[in-house]
Amino acid sequence: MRYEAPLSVEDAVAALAGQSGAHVLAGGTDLLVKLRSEMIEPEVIVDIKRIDGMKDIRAEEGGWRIGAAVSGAEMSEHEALVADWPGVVEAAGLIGSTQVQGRATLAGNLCNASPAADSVPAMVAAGAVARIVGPNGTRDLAVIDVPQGPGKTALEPGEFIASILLPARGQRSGDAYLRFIPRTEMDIAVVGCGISLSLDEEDRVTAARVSLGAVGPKVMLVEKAAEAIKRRVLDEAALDDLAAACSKAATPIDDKRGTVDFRRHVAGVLARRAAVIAVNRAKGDTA
Amino acid sequence: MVEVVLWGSLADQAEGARKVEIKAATLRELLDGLGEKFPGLRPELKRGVSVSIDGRIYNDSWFQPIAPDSEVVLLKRLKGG
Amino acid sequence: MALDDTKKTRDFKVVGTRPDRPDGIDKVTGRARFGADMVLPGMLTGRILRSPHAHARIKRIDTSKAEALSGVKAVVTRADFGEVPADVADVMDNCMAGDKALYDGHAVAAVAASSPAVARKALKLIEVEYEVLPHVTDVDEAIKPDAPVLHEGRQQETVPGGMSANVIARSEFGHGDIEVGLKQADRVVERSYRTAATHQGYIEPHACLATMGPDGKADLWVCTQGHYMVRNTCAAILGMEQGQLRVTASEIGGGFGGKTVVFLEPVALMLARKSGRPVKMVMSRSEVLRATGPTSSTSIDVKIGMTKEGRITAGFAELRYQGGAYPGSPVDMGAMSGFAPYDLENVKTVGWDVVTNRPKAAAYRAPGAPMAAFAIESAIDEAARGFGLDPLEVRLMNGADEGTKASYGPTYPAIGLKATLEAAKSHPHWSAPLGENQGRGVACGFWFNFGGDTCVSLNITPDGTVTVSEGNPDIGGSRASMTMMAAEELGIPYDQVRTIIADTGSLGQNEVTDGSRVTFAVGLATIKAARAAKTEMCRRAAMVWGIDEEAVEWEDGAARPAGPNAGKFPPMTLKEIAAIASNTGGPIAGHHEVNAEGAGVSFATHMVDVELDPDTGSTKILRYTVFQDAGKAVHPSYVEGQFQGGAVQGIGWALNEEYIYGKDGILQNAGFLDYRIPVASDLPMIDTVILEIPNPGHPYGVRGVGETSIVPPLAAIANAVSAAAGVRMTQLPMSPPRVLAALQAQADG
Amino acid sequence: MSQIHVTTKINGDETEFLCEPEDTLLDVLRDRLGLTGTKEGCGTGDCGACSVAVDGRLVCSCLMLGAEAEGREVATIEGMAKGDQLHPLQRKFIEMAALQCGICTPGILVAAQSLLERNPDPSEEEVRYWLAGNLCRCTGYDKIIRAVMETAADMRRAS
Repeated sequence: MRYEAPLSVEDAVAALAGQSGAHVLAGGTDLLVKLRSEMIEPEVIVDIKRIDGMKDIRAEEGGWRIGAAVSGAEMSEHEALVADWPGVVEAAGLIGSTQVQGRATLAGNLCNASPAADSVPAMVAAGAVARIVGPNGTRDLAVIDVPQGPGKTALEPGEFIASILLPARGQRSGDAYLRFIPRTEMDIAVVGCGISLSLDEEDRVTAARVSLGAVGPKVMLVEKAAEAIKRRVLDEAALDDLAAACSKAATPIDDKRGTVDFRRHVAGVLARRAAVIAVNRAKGDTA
Repeated sequence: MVEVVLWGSLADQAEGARKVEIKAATLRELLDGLGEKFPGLRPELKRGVSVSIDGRIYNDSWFQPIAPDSEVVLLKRLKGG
Repeated sequence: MALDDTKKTRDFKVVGTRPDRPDGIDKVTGRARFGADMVLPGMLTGRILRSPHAHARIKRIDTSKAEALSGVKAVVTRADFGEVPADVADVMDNCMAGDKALYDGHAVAAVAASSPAVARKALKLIEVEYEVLPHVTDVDEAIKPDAPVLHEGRQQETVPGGMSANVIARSEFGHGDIEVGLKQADRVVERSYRTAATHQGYIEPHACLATMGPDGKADLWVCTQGHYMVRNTCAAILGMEQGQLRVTASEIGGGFGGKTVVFLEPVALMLARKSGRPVKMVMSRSEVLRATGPTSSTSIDVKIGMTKEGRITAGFAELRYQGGAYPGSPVDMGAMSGFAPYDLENVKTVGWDVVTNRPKAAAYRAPGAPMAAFAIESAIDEAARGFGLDPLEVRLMNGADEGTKASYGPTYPAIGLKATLEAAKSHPHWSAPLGENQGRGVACGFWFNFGGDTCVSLNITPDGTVTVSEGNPDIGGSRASMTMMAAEELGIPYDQVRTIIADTGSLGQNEVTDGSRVTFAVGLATIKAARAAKTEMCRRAAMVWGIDEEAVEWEDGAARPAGPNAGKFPPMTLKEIAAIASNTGGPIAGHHEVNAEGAGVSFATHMVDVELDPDTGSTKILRYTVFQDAGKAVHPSYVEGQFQGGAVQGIGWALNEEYIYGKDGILQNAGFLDYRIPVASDLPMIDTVILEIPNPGHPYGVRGVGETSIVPPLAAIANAVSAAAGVRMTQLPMSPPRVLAALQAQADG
Repeated sequence: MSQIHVTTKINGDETEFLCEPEDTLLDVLRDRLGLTGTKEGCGTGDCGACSVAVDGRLVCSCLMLGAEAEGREVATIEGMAKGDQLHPLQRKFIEMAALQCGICTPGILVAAQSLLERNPDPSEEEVRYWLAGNLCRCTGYDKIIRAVMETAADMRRAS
């Protein structure tokens, strides 16, 4: 195995190119576990942290561009980002321990392509877009389209994610992410739910995106859940419909972390709770 | 003679008696006497037992004295963590 | 053992205070050396190849490619060990599989190589041909007559005919007549309970470093609860004389019973023997979970008869414990201890020891007792609540006391159960208000506590300070306790005594650090060793003063004439006597070697408040209080620490911890990610109340405290969750899916 | 395999080492530099026993390659005391019996120090969540949490 720490995107792409066993290292909190357990035996590991811009959080057209090597802890410490996308930042902040927060990244969480990845439902709800660089140049791909199944991504050989864009959104908008875990910390989500929504002056939902994690082979955007609450004030009846839509959309499995029935039910519970938080945040925007 | 209380399933190996009398002044004499009088007990004695004498538990002290009026209870060999 | 010199009411000067522990600085600065921290020149890395199957015949092992790899210095399989004595045959087989691999993770071969990378590569080059066999991991399945069989010919004479060969033993305890008792009852609660296997979860993986010369002399550095046990077991397996193997105990990073047996050590020694080089072996976390000694999973049926006033008229329990791949689950301990807190006329327990395709269960803190207590204390609680009775009052009404005939046979001397119940009843926790979705539970627990072989050597240095050598690894602060007891007895300051854990070459045989025995048994030996030294120092003073040694007594750190008739001499301090030791006969020491019998049993009552999230089935521990009898708390901070640690391990066992095997018999959660031990944010502070009912078997009244604290929590939490949920929880862990399902079933039905 | 030459600063000292590309920072600290105060409990970032600070940021050294330490500053438990002066957290852990076996203690101290550097007045809940990635199996955390809170109070009074 070789370790390379290129200083430019071009060098990184070159290092990755032509290597079937090449792996990108950003925060490393998944990669090193796989390396250790011999799940992977890379030819080369390409550390992208020394590339210019990878550690940056930059405002871009009213949204935020987050470099691929920005850690969860760095996001949590960025007040303007937290103010705009509290749900995404909180979701990233749920990944692992304080120690893991010092390293783990949005891009890494996404590329690990686990259906239970905490930050991915939040990014999907946010309508985030991944900027991918590779031998054929740069392309943008919606975050929802990056995972293709457990452990599989839409990235071509030699490509890597350079940054993630959290787009601009209007006034009276809010987002939230909640997950269920057996303990209070340190677990993988049994169910996760992200919601991003906007309200009009009468508190009716004008736009909504609802996503679920850990209830299917990949994170899912639940259009029917969003439809269930659009143009409505989120009263009990609307929340019931939201919860029902999420429970219905969930296609989970029984495994060591939870049962099918439990995950279906809790998907609805979390959607309700996340929606209430998101609405409060949306109202807080204009308060 | 010392009266020895056996645990329930041990009685099955001692002709059904829950209480047996053994001539013994020490723990060693007691264990030897039990094996002689009730050969069915030998496998369990070989695996090791603990003995409660007047509420205190003994494992291997052969020469621990036993008074004729002592309360003697055979126990499964105790294991700790 | 003469203990008539016990001073019943004693003013302690050191015992009962809270000095800094002697190993504190080493442990907060990173200097302390644990199992994996040792290195030797020329050291090799040892690694183990493990079975990927739950049950398989090993048809062939070809190690030739691994042996040919550059950097590989030795490869070991079972064939290298040959025949071993019968009493270590199962241990041997567990350390390195013979004809069959009996569980996922069972060791089948090992290598020693020049680097971890080479060792990893070498393991991949070992070819093992398996014939996969049907397997069974569930205790109730393993009992069935058509279950896959692990071993033939191991069933004891105690098992009735016609049962599966996986049923190894049956035992029965109790007195009175259950049927008569049940007839006297106004209500009978009859329930079945199940508990999952859990792991001790010590943070330090097993590790050792072995060397062996061509002359057969060997040294072993190892993290263990008992280096004398390691010596004796390894010597037997390797066909060595015990005296030729010197074992040194490293600092130990937790054990809780899981380090009372060997796993790596005989293999490391064999690799060292074959390679002629030092070999270090360190387990990964996944190896620890797959292939060390978790506790039993259990299936328990209970019947409790109770009058409407709350008197228990009959108590019956049938307990089935699977102990993994070899005989010896702790079911007997469960069957003997479950009803021990109560004074019952009619009580009977039946225990079944069952083998399954899982790693061999090792001891885990009060082995066997927490599961039995979970089932029995749950049933008592259900019966009491069924009559609308106060569960604490019911326990007080039925509680064992001095003179009670225990369910396991003997009559109790002075015991502390009722003191813990009274303390619980008068504690503000018991009367604090509860909110919505909250519930409170109580439960009692019992543990035997042990003594066993113990040696202590206490030496007086020329400058009059004191060193204590003992042979029991210090797992929770025992060096502090020994130092305190030596200082107390000698009448000198705590900081003038230093206690070390001596290697196996320095003392005689010492029983393992287990059974809550160390503060009791090693403490007793330390006190006796100090007394021996005092006697000698009095003799030296008598020589100097020219009086009879009987006329000299020891008080406040100095020899003094025993009375006015003895003569008028100023006291001679320990330092003064030490300074002239060479002139009065030579170095001064005291030592004591004993099979310490007479440990006092211990009781606890735990009280816990929980809050349920009715939408997710999640349980939050709101408040927790431990009431336990310590006999005499030598260092109260570490007594509290034992109470708190045991309670929190119990919380994990009750709520989230479990071994999860797939249908393929493979362990699915071999890591701290999915084997979920409690984290700091899961918990409240754990309040403690120390009761002190002296143990008449110890000079200072000490009882062991380490194990009892894990016995009540499973039941206390189950009782609290059941109260909050309004539905009885009978299966552990009470994980959120299970609690939610129970809530929904109740709502539906 | 070719070894990588790394120049770094460990506990304030310029340090050079050679490591294999797959060596973790934990491997390097323990096996190449003899800094065995940092412990391995799991190797997967789930226990926190290997906690160190890298450029002031708390991380699990088992989840970082040794090669990544190039040009960084690493702080381990061995650098916590200044000469014979223990850090107040170290002192308090001993005083308050906040350790039993001691295997998790270095990681917890490094993590707690990192917390107090950022938040001199943490609530009990903040301490518990900050330390949620540091498993302790002996103490039930009670005395650890109390020791961190008391140290914070002492340090606030002293400053």
